[in-house]
Amino acid sequence: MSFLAGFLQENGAAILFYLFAGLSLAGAVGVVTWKSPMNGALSLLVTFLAVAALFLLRHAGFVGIVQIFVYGGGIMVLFLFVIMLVNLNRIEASERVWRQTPWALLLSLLFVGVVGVIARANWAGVSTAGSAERLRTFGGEVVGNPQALGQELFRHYLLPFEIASLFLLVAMIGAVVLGRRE
Amino acid sequence: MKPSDLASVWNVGTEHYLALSLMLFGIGLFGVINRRNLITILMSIELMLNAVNLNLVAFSYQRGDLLGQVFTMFTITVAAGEAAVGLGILLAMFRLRQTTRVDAAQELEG
Amino acid sequence: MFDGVHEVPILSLICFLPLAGALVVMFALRDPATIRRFAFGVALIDFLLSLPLWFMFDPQGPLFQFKEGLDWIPSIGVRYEMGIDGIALLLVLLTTLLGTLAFLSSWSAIREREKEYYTFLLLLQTGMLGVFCALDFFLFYVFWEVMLVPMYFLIGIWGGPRRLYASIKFFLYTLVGSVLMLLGILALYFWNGRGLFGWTGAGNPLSFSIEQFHRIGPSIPADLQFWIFLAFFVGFAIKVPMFPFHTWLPDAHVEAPTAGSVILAGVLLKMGTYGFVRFSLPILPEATRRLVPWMVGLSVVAILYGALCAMAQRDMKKLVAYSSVSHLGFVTLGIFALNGPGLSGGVLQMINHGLSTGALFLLVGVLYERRHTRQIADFGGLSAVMPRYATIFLIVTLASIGVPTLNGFVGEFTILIGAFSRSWLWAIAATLGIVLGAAYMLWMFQRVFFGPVSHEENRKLPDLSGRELVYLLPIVALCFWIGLYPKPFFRILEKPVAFLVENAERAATVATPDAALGR
Amino acid sequence: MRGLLWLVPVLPLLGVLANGLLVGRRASEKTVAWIACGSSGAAALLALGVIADYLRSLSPRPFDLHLWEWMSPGALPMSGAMRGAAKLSIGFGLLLDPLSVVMLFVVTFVGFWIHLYSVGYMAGEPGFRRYFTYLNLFLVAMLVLVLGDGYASMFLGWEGVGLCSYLLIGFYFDRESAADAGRKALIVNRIGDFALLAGLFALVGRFGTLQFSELSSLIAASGDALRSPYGLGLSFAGFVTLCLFLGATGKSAQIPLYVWLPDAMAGPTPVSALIHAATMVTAGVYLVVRSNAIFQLAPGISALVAWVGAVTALVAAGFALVQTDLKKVLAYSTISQLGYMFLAAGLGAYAAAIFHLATHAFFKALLFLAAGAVIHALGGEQDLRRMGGLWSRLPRTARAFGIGALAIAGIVPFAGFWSKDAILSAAAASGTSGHWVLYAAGLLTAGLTAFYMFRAFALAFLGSYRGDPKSEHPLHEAPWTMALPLFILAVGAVAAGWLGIPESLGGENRFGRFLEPVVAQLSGKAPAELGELSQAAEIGGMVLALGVATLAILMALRLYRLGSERGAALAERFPWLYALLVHKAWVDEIYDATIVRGAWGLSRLAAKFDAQAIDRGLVEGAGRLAVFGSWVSGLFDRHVIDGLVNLSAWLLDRFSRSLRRVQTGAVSNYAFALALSAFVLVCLYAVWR
Amino acid sequence: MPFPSAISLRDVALIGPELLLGAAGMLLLVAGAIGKGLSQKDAARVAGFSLALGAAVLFEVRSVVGRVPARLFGGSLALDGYSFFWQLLALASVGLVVLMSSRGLESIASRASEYFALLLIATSALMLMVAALDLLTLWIALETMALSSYILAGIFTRERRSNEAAIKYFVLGALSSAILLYGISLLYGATGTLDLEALAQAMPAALAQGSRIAPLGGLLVAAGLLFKIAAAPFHFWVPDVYVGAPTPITAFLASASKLASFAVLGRVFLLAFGGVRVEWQPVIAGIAVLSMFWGNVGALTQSNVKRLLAYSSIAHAGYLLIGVLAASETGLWAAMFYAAAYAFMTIGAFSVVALWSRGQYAAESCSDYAGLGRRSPYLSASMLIFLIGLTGIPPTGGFFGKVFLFAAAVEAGWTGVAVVGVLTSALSLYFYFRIVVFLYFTPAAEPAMHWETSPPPAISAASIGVGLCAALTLALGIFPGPLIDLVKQSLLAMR
Repeated sequence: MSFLAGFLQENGAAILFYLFAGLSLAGAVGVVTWKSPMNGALSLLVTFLAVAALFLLRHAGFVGIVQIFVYGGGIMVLFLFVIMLVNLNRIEASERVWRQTPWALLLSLLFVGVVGVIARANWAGVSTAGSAERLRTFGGEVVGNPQALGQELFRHYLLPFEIASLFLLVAMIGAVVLGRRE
Repeated sequence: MKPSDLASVWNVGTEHYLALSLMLFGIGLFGVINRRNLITILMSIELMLNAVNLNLVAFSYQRGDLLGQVFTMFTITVAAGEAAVGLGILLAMFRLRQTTRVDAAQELEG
Repeated sequence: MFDGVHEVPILSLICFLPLAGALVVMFALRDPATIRRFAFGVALIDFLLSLPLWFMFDPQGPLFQFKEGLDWIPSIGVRYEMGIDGIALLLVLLTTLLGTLAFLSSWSAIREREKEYYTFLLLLQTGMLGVFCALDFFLFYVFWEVMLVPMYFLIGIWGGPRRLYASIKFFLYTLVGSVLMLLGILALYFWNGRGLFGWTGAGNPLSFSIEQFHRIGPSIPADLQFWIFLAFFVGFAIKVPMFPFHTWLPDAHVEAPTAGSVILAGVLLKMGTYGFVRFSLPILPEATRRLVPWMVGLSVVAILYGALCAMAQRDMKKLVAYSSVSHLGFVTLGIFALNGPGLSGGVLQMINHGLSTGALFLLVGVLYERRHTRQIADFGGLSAVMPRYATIFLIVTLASIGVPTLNGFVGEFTILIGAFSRSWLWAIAATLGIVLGAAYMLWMFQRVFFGPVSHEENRKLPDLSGRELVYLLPIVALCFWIGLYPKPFFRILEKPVAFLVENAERAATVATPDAALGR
Repeated sequence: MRGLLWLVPVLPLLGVLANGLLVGRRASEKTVAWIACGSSGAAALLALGVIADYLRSLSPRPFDLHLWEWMSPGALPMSGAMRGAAKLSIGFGLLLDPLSVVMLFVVTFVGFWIHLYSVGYMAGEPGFRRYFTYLNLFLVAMLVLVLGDGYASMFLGWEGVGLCSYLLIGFYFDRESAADAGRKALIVNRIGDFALLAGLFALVGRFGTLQFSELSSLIAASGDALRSPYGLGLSFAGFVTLCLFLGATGKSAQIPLYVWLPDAMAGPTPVSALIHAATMVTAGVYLVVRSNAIFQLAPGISALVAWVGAVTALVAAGFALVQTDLKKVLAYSTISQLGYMFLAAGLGAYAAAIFHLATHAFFKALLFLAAGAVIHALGGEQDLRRMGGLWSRLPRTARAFGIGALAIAGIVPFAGFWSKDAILSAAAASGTSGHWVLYAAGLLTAGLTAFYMFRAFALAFLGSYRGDPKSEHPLHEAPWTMALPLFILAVGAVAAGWLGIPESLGGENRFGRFLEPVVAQLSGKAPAELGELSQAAEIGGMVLALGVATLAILMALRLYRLGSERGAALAERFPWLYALLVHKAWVDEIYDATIVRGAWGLSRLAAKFDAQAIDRGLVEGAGRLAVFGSWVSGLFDRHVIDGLVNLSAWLLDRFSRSLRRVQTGAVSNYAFALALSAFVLVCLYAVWR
Repeated sequence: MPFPSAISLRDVALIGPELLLGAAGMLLLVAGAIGKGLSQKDAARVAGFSLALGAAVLFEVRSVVGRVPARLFGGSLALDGYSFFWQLLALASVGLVVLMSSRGLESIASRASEYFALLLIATSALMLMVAALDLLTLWIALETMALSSYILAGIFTRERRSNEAAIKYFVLGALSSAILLYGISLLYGATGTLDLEALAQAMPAALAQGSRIAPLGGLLVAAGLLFKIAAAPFHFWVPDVYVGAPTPITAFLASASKLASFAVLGRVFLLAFGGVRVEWQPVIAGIAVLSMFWGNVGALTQSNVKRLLAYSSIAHAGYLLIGVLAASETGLWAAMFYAAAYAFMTIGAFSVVALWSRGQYAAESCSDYAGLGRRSPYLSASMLIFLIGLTGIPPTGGFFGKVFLFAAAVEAGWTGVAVVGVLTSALSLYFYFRIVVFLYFTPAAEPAMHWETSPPPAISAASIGVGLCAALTLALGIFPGPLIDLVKQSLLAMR
């Protein structure tokens, strides 16, 4: 009992990681395997949320929240909306296996394998003792992650931020121009 | 299992996140190059972006600087924008072809 | 001594007058007749402009004369440098002369799209003159390539049935050659400067000046020289054309309109040999010395091979084309004999070939204009029908097979003297080419002019018209002049040739070519 | 006066220009004739003047009239004798020395009379003007040849005469046979020239000059240095002389290059007389004699010359025995006589060679002109079997021919006797090994000559007319323009020999001594020269030769007086010999076969190219080979060289198409390719690191 | 709240051109939204005007900044000669694109304002991109440009081909940018920085420590950028998209977008990875050779002109890469020169295509050009000039560009690559001049009705553009001096 408590005490983070990692992978697999896009969208949602949780585990609170809002909120809704719009039953469920599938599978596996092998050579031994403090301090005093992030963003990355606004503008125009039915 | 392995299993480090993100990336990649339904392809791309986000966040934690997280914000933004435009294109395609299967659009070749 | 004259950039004038004419034709003129007259006028004026060069050129003077210089692209040391030595002088005169005659010959032959035709012809003129006048290697290369385009169009638009094939073949062959040559030029350029990858350079200020290259040439390390020579060789050998690269020539010649063939044979081919004389020999003496056996061998092969091919032809133009291969084999043979007689004979033979072969193409053109066929079999007994034509044809034939008193002999004789003192074996092999030459030329002559008039439609053929005589007689006259009193030409060539020879001597001799030739 | 030497060739040249360019198409034959004969006559007179002037001057030294510098192609690195580079300068000029004096006289004199003769002979021919233009041109070239002061100038003339003979043989160009004969002549000559050129190059390469005067001194100076081995396993002298001699055989129709001369008879008869009997064909002899200095350094080659000459003389005489075409008889006789001259030259009896050259010029020209008169009279008939009995009908012509025949047969006191005797005695006295064989050959030839000549005479003039009677009526004696030259030349044929009456008969061999300065022996062992035999032996030789000749004449007359029946009977007696002779020992065929065996099956392919190649004889054989070779090389061009290019083009095309196939248009494929590329990039790097 | 100190107003002022273009874009949007919108002509006018103004401001900025390179926004942006050159080039080529957009957009006249707005915004993004000094800025700008070009490619929503182009471009673009992004993340992980100059220090260090992630990230970044500049084997989108997209947009992709991406590539490789060039030079060499070969050989058998030009664009990516490969000053300025020349030639060629295709008649097959040499001599002449230039024959800018590039290769010892380059460019003659053959050598087969129905307009904005391009191509071929000096100076400033 106490052992279990102790175990959870020690390895809670790990357990949570594996849990959400599993969830995210499951969702991802679902995305690429479900016949119907609707199910795909839902399993994508699972992945999004699991990833958000993983962010929290890495002390990226604010980003996690944003992930939930933007992905879980915005993008997902967008997908569902479009799926509705194009009138689900009209989307013939595309068969998942075809000429290219084995090759695609092979390639993806190889990619993961090779990159993994190359990377592993370095990552093994990389210090895992990250410091959470620096992620929520700014200018010496601890201000919490969101403010620190904000400061960083507006001090050093103002320009990208502005460009991002331009980007969103473009996206809007694009949606309008392409989506508008004349 | 040797204790060291046990340790490496239980104390979760950057490498675990990277491995995870790599897998996500791979799955997304597979989705993109295997599925032919534009919607699914879009979703798979989102997967890949998420994988990147995981990378960035993990690194930012390890390095203890916020750049990674900042970058993640942008990635999310871009993901949203791309999704919007992608879906717009999809709508246009659907209007023209009454389908969202990319292999329906195969007139240009050679 | 001619300072007063040197104020006038006469070379630029000569070189760009046709360009100006081309622009006028392109934009200002409409009526074909006027275009024809105007274009011819331009060419004639150009020729007259170039005549003074002959008189003002001072054989005892500096190597390059009438020099002009302007900065063109200072940042990379490219300059607009013009100037001619004796060799270039002769070629410039040949170009302007043949150009003028070519215009005359097109007078009635070209009756469609004259505007474009004369534009391109004039552009071509500019390009060729530029090649011979340029004293900056880069400038040279620019002209060298510019000239391809109009030629391509001349063949492609006004050519014969297979013109598309011939034109693109011509263009591709020469382009491949010249781009490889370009790499050689660049290597030279960098070696003159900071140096390039493997080699540390001479450290001079960046420049493409040919004279500068002449100065540094002998000090280039042998292996680099070898590579550069190879690059140049491809470019020039395709242009000449030397033996394995010659297959574009017959096609181009057969398909090209008369004027095209005249200029092609008369001038374009000379650019290759000119390139050898101007660049390969003086700039890469060491590589030249080492490769002499190969060059001489290829030349002799070209001589015999071209002659044999010529004998097989049924089409007059094709026959003449192959004879060009043979004749240019003599030229290269003389050049790579690397001694006085060989070189000066070789250069002189360039002129001779330009004149006699040009004339032959003009003559064939005359016949083609009347009968629209060039098949030897379609003629026979013409000397009864067109005696004047026959006479001139005979004279030109004799000139090209090297009968004394005519120009061909002087060239071949001196070339062979030079070659003989290199290696009597090769020289004798080459001399065999003369015999073959007599065989195929006279054979053609006999089949066309002797015997009974074989085809009825030939009975009515009109003899040469006044205009045709006007553009044929000057060539005949020149043939006799060079044949009987070539001394002025030799005098003009003396200095450049001496320069080349001693340059070749200066190069550290590793293996004497004679030994290499199994003498 | 001798300063005007340059004018001698220029005068006929003016004639050429006048006839060729100035006077129009419709100039009357009279004008043309006047211009042509006028110019050549003036040249002849001027030549006489010059010669007289030259002879009058005491101790006539060679007179070199340098006209202009012809070729000055820079400096040439010298090999052998003179080290360093010599500034090469090949001049053009005229030379007057005993040798060229003789030639000059012969050429202008004979040339003029033949011009005159042609006026009558060619009257009414369509190409009258063209004919005389060419004839004058020939005169110019021949004069340059004999007067040239160096090998270069000489070569100019050399090629010129070849060209003119080409044009004149092919004068009736609308007859294929004539055109072919012309080309055959020119190309055989070209083969000779090709050797000659090689010789000249060797000389230039060694001495840096081609002027006779300088060369002879240089040669004398270098002496034995020239015996050092050079090429082809020969000494330098040997190499050069061999080349020169080959050139000579081409021009002078000696074995192996004689085959063109009989065909050359296709030209008008006066042409045969002038070019192919009197002047051009002797150029070879002139060349050898002119180069005697270096020939004397190459005894081997000299012997070769002698032997070739002897054999040619004998064989050709043999062929002449059985010819039925009058001109062919004369043609072979010419070849044979030229052989005589080479025999002499080879033995070192240069003076004798030239002597015979001169006399031969007279009587052979005479014979040809007479024959021409006959043919003219018979309206173009040349076949001896259809003649006969013309003695009464054409008395003047017949007598002229007779004189000529006696002269060539070597009967005292006609010209032929003296020159032939000079040669024979030279042979007898020569130190060359086997000179007795040469002597015997000469003697036999003399006999044969007398025989075939009188065979022809008998068949043509004795007996009864065998031609078709219809053509009998228009039989007419030649006009004076033709008769006068006959007469003049007849006089020459009688008297020309008297210049060279040997000392043994109390004459003082003027001719020989006149030529001394040119043919003087170099220091060192001299080959036997005239006048070394004892007087008795010499006279004995004369008598012997005379006897043989007379005997032959009598036999010929006896056999053929009444026609050719007895001759035929004789032929039946020795069928093999007859066949051998009639078919000219199948030499043409042998040449053909040898050339063609090189590629017998191929020649049929080659024949496809041109019917011209289906033809007999050396040139056509070579032509056939060449045509075949050219055909092959054409194939090579199309299939190998272009082939490579086309192959690469084809490959590129394939390539391009496959690249297009990769571009499927399916976005999934593209995505796959993209990912794959990235992956490969990564892998390559991973491997490469 | 106090304005963040790291940013000064000066910085904002110094990105005036970009701001101005962005503002103009929004203005267009607004103007297009209110009332019945802008006419195509007016929109075009606004766009052209703002571009001109942008250019003016750019020069002004240049003169203010002077020679010393300025770092803006805490070093995320650099105003140096390099960026100045590319920004200028971008403005010029987009200007030409606007000129040529005066034709062929009839079917979307109602969206003209959006069209031009996107073009402008893309331009400003593109100008920021070439100036960016850290990967974040660089990437976001790149994405902005990419996104707008996806939209523009598919703006003919009624046309299947246009839509297909959009799909392909989008899917592949997104995939490639994901790969790029992954690479960036790896770089970040390995070096802890995204600032190019910092990377220049960090990369050699990382490699020295035997890091494998850093080069891995670098390679993935390279893959992403190579995709954008259409280098083989990342080029598969190119032919289809070029053919499908509206011709002006094709021109935009082939010139501005491609070249800006190349500029970025150059900066990243020579600045950030400059210290480890031996690592990537072989890779780039291989890519360059492959592109030259694939592009030219692939074009050999093409008969559709746009597709042919697309393949030629692939080949030219290869030629440009030689400049990066040489990793020398010569190489870089040669590449810049060639980029300029190439922009004018290719835009000109596409404009001619646009001008010749009218209404339903898309003059895209070579055979449609039969006999045009007589009927519209001036356009044909210009086309001839462009083709000569693309082949690399004097007197055109293309010639000089190629010469300098090969020179750089020879100098740097990549002679093999140079040989492939010259041979393939000689080969390219074959297909470029197939067009010439149709223009001049073959008579018009049928009395091409489209000419009778709608005679070519005497003079139009597009034709003016063509004239400009032709003039520039020739000018660069005859007096390349000034431009060379410009690029050389800009390099001096970069160092």
